[in-house]
Amino acid sequence: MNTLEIFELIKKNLDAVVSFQEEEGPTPSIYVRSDWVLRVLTYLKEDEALSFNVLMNHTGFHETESAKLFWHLFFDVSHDETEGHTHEEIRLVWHLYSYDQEHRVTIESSVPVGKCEVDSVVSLWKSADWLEREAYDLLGVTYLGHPDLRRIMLPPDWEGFPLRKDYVSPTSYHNVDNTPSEITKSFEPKGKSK
Amino acid sequence: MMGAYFQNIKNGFTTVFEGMSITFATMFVRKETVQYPEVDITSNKTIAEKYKGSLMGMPDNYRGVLILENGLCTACQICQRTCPIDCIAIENAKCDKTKPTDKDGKPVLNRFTQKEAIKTRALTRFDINIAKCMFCGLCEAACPTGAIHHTKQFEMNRECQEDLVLRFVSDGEKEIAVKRAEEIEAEAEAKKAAKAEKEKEAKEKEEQEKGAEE
Amino acid sequence: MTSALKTEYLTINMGPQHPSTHGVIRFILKTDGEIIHECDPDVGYLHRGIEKLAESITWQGFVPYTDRVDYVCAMNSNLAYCMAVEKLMGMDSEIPKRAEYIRVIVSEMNRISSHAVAIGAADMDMGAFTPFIHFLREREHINDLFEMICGARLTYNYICIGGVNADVSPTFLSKTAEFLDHFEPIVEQINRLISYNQIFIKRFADVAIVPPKMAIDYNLVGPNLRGSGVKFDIRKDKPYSIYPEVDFNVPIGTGRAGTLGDCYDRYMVRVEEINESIKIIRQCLKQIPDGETKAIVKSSIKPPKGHIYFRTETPRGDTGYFIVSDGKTSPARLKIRTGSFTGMSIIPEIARGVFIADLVAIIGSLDVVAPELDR
Amino acid sequence: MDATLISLGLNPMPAKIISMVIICLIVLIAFVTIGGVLTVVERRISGFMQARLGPNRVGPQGSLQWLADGIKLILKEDLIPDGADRTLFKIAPYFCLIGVFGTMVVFPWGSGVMVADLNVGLFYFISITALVVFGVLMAGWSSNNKWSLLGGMRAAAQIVSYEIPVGMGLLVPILFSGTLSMGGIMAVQGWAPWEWIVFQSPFTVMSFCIFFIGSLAEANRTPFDLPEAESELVSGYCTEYTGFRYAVFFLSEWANLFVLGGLTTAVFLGGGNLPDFLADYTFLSVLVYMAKVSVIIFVVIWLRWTLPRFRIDQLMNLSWKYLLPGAFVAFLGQAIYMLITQHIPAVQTTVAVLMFLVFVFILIRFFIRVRVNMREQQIPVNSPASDVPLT
Repeated sequence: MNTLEIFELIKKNLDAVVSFQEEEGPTPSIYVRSDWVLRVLTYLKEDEALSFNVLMNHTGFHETESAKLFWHLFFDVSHDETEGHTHEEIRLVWHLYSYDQEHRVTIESSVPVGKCEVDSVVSLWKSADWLEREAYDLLGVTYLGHPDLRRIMLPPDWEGFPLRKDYVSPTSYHNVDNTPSEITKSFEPKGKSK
Repeated sequence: MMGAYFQNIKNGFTTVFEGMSITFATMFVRKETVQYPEVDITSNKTIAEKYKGSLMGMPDNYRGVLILENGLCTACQICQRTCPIDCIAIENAKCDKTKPTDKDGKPVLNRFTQKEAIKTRALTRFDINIAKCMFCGLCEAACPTGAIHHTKQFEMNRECQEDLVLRFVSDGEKEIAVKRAEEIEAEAEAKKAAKAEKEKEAKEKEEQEKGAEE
Repeated sequence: MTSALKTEYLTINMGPQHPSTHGVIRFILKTDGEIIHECDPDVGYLHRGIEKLAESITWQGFVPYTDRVDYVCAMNSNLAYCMAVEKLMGMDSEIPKRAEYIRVIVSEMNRISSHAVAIGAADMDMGAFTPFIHFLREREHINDLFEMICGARLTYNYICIGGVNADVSPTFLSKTAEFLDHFEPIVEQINRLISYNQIFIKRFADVAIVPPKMAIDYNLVGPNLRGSGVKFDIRKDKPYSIYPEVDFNVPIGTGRAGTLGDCYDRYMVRVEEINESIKIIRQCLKQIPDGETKAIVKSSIKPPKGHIYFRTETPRGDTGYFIVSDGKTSPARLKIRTGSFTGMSIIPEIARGVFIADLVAIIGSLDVVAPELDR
Repeated sequence: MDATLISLGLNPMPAKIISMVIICLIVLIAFVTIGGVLTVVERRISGFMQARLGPNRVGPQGSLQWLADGIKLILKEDLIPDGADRTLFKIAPYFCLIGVFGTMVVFPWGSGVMVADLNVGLFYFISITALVVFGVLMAGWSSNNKWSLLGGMRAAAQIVSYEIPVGMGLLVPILFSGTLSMGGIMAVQGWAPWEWIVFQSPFTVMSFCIFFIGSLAEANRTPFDLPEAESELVSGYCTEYTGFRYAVFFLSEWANLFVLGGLTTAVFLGGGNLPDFLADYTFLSVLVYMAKVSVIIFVVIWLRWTLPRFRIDQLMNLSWKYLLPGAFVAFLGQAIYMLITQHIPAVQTTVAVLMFLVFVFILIRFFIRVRVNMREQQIPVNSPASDVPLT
């Protein structure tokens, strides 16, 4: 089953706020409003014809200038009004696969930077546990209903979320100096900022 | 139940027997250890003949310490931009337009365009920080004239980090290059001034002519 | 009677500097004597922020970093990233045929050396040191061959976007063929030395059983998944590169010495995969065509906007590269979902009620590699 | 020796004491040297079995490596962890040392070459080696380290369990010889292999196997090295030890290996017995004895570098479900066998020769396998021949 058929199924059976996105990149994806994520994913897992029994990957990325065409899902605006506007958000991606039906689908959603909250899907797939912990650790997304939401890669007292675009790496951590040496500084290319 | 009990004992003895025969056999086959600093691994003939064949020593494309052949470099800075970890630093200044030549005096071709390479800028600084280099070979692949390339040298421990910065342009060369650049600048300046003078003169002449006409 | 006695669990810290945690992984164990009651893996000691680094490096400049993601099988990491980028750019059909064959040969060779290390390390955790050294001896020959084609022994940077960095010589091919003839009996010999050993079988059989359903739920991948009896191999089921053109089997766990999905099954799947890889390489050596080894790629590529999740079969299971491009010279986001990561996440579940010595066996049989886990 | 001293003009009592001290010193130094040399031997053999060289720098072929190691260990800082039980921590290594070195009282160095041939020699041997377990347990407990504690507990459980099969295994030679004295047991055996106790009947072979496996476990050798299991418990009971104390543990471990070999040789393999016409040459007897001990030590080291390790419950299974019933069967079987054949020496000799022939047959089988495995490893790889391209 390809993504479009799955999209039609969701739309027919669930009446969810979803949108289909095909324009960008080689893999089409289904766009779901963040408060519908758990319901849509539950449907995808439990429907017999779909039976997505694996969560291959889940992650997110920080979009500083997202000119999304789906604003009408969030706000009560028409499609044309959003043109030209940009929006800062954390985009979340779920990659699902089914060993029984041998098909895959990409589910996308996004949350605003100020209020990064989405439902946890640990109850559906155990593999979501660590993947969500990693997204929480590096991107600062809070998963509601996650049993054990702690930092996984970084130490518990780390400040900030490194994979956000506005993250500035600290100059010291527990009195360990992190400033580059004179030699390193002299090698930094001019006019190239990191 | 009882069968499994005796099967376990039997399997235990037979598999240990087989395993012991293998370890015992290994005692009498060739030892793989090469006692490195004493055995010259790059040229030892006995190793080659015994078991390495053409794999003996360093292969031709071995990625050791980087080296720059100043004569070939056109100061194009492609290697600096390619390097993922910024371990190459290049500064340059204007120079006379020349064509770099290799050892035999033949002009060097640009590897990508197959045209003769042209040098318009001279190096005033070419440093490689070997302490940071990860020997990925991207700079070597990107260099159009083959000036920067890896050597087979791999022993590179030094006393301090400063010694690991390889400088390929000496202060003397830098001074000459800077001086020459200033000269060129001055010449260009002079040319420009002369040209301006000429134009001015021409203008004045014109005006004078104009005035005379009036 | 026993309920009246108040007992307290012993909290033990295993790692980060522990001989058998394969790098730096830490476990906080709550044990009842030697029996583990609760196990909490603490990872991240090797977190180098490679995903963050990718956001400031050019697309081609990131290839050497994939070597460092998993240095036990750097060729496979190279391949996974390069194929993902090629797919994103839509140039996956332009790769020359010879380059595809070389890619498969080197990545299967690397699979052999990676499995050799995995098996050897599992043996060493069980207290048998000799098989590990024997496998390392064989791995050196593979490293020699790789050094011959790309000039490096561990971090190859050989596969690049658009093909491979250098052509292979006919000598390399003949030497590879000779190596396979040498290696095939050695694998069987080391099996006789350790894998069929009664003590070893007793240590691995019936330990940490992962039923197929649980394996899928935790998204175990690669040999760990196949050890649980799920016949899924991306090379076979979602084939890429030239894998459809070669003939090989997918070994799965069958409960050889105990229950389906125990440590011994996972271990033996790896051993059998070595033999399958030998088979694949032999076919490739026969079929390899002449021709170009690299498609024409600009020196500074800018893939179109969009994102991709691309999976390849590496020795530690399917490695997925999730890449987001915003049309600039470096990726906007790059996430690597590795086999060790999911393998590690199942440990708290299966390490309940086993001995401390069994936890070592579990880590060995899941083939967890710390750099790949933490990235 | 005291006779020589008396002739030099000393009184009998001081002369006896002085000669005792001298003998003790000689044996002590011999033990320390043997323990040290065995560490090098083990490392060299393990190197060869893994197709590498092992230590070969200090002295000819690395033979003085143990001296270098010893000096290094003595020069190291002596650390006692915070919160450790200092007294127990300090004396623990010496319990191990005493347990092993105490055996030298009855240790036979050849036919009739012993410090003291006690009439309860074997009994003394078993009881004095039991002191080792106290040392290990103390070290594990006093280190204030959980890994050490686990190692100590494992060691205690293991050594206590394996005392029983070892003791039961030794009953068979005692039954055969009718004495507990080491000299006595050696004296009933002859020089030829079929006169050794091990080949007397199927039951003696069985008891030999049980005794050998059991004493491997008592000496904490792989596959029974659970107390220090370096891949599980880091280093077990000696995790926290450094410097000289660690050296003492090491020394007693390797000296224990020698003791194991010596006891096995004396009790089962005919000791240093020589044919009658050579019986006067004590030196030859010592040589023969040492050669046999070396073979046993080689086998123990060889096993260590071949086998993986047991798990604690499997270890207990092996002891209580396999070795102990086996030892009972061997003991009863040997008793019945001796009762039936006691008046027919011809049958006894035939059975003994038969057992020896079976052993020779197994050896031949073994060397055939060794040859096959050697051939497999010698298939060329990366050879100059393969520089020629494939056609």
